[in-house]
Amino acid sequence: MIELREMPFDPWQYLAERQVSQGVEARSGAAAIFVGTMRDFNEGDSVQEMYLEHYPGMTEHQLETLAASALKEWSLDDVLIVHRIGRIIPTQPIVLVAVWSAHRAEAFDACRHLMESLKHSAPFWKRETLVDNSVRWVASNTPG
Amino acid sequence: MIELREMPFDPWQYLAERQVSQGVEARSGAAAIFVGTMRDFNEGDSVQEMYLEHYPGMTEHQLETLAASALKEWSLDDVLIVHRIGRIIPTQPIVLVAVWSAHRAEAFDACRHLMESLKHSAPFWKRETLVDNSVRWVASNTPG
Amino acid sequence: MAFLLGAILNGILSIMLVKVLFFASLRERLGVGQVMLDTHEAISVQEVWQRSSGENVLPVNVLIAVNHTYSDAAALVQPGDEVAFFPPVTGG
Amino acid sequence: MAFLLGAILNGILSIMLVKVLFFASLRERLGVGQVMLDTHEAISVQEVWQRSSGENVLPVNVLIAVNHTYSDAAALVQPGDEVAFFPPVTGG
Repeated sequence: MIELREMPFDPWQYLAERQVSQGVEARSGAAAIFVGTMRDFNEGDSVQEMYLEHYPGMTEHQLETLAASALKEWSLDDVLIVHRIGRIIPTQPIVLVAVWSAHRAEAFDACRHLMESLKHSAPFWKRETLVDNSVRWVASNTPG
Repeated sequence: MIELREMPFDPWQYLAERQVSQGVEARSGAAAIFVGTMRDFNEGDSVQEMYLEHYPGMTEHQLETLAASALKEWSLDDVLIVHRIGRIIPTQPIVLVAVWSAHRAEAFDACRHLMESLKHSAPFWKRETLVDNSVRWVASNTPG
Repeated sequence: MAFLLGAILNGILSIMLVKVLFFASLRERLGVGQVMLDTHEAISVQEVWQRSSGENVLPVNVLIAVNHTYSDAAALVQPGDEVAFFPPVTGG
Repeated sequence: MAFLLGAILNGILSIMLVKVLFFASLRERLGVGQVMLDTHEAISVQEVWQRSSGENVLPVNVLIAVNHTYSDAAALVQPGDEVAFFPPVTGG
């Protein structure tokens, strides 16, 4: 499942509620999760907020493509990708990638691969507002 | 932090509460999590419950050693290992390994390495009760 | 009736247009977010770039999507397609 | 006073004992979970195994811990140490 969210969310609360409704963790045996959170500094500067632009239509399509590709490559029970859009402030989660499988190696591999693919190919762009109110686009993601 | 638990727990609720109290996710930028859950089958047989034996004193010491070793090898902000002991029924989480870091590669590497090390070296032994009430010790863990 | 005719004409017209989108820092640099190109035949992405941005050279780090799928400068675009140009992505 | 003396004697005695523990399927096979070995000098883990299990050969897949740390059959054990023997671990 893919979700773009304009509002802040707690990934653990999100997973707890999802677990109650779907029970996929119970069936699967292994869950590998990644959560990326906004920090209050980047490239040596203090950042007070961030705006996350996306490409409506393509962003969803690309995330769906990544999830479908992971489901095809590994033996998975489910894939969940949640990504924030819009205005984000430090300490807020930006991305949640969760993968459920009967096998822990597949869960780890798929989760990591999904995060790397998302970073390289999902159409999101970060615009940072520094503490002096100046604005800049993040030029590229950090490797690995 | 290391915790052995006799009672069932919801890993996501656990992390949500921990986040409120510690806020380490907010500071770190990246969190990699693994959750292992008891399935209702193993080696082709239906399992109705499991008893998880441990070595009081050594099990805690071994988990502390693994956590300290991960904190030394990678640049991490925090490590959390929660492991069930005692009687476990299918769908209950057995193990939660969580790692927080400023770098996603380190979070992924450390989380996976911790899980593999735990599987290979933490003194726990699973005794399964099948649906016909027969009892057997799990001989060895599945690879990867 | 007039409304219906308008809707049909609109549909026919949009089929002969290529919708071009620019995102993020590229949109800010060009000062434009969307351009509708009028074309009755297939044209290359390279030509879409020239006609919509007013620049001859497509910068090497600009990414291209045709109908929400990654593509390249040599790809052919049909009337009715959507083409997007954007800088390296920085999500996650 | 008698209580105090007893406590001191107990302390001295335990110093001359090696506590041996067996876990899981190994405990069930041997039919014993704990043995206190009396020794006044250092002995090898191999000897601890022989004296506590009653078996000569330490199975190759049995794991050994001395004072909560993984060790091997050649290691020397002091009076007061705790030695554990157990099958391959299956946690996680």
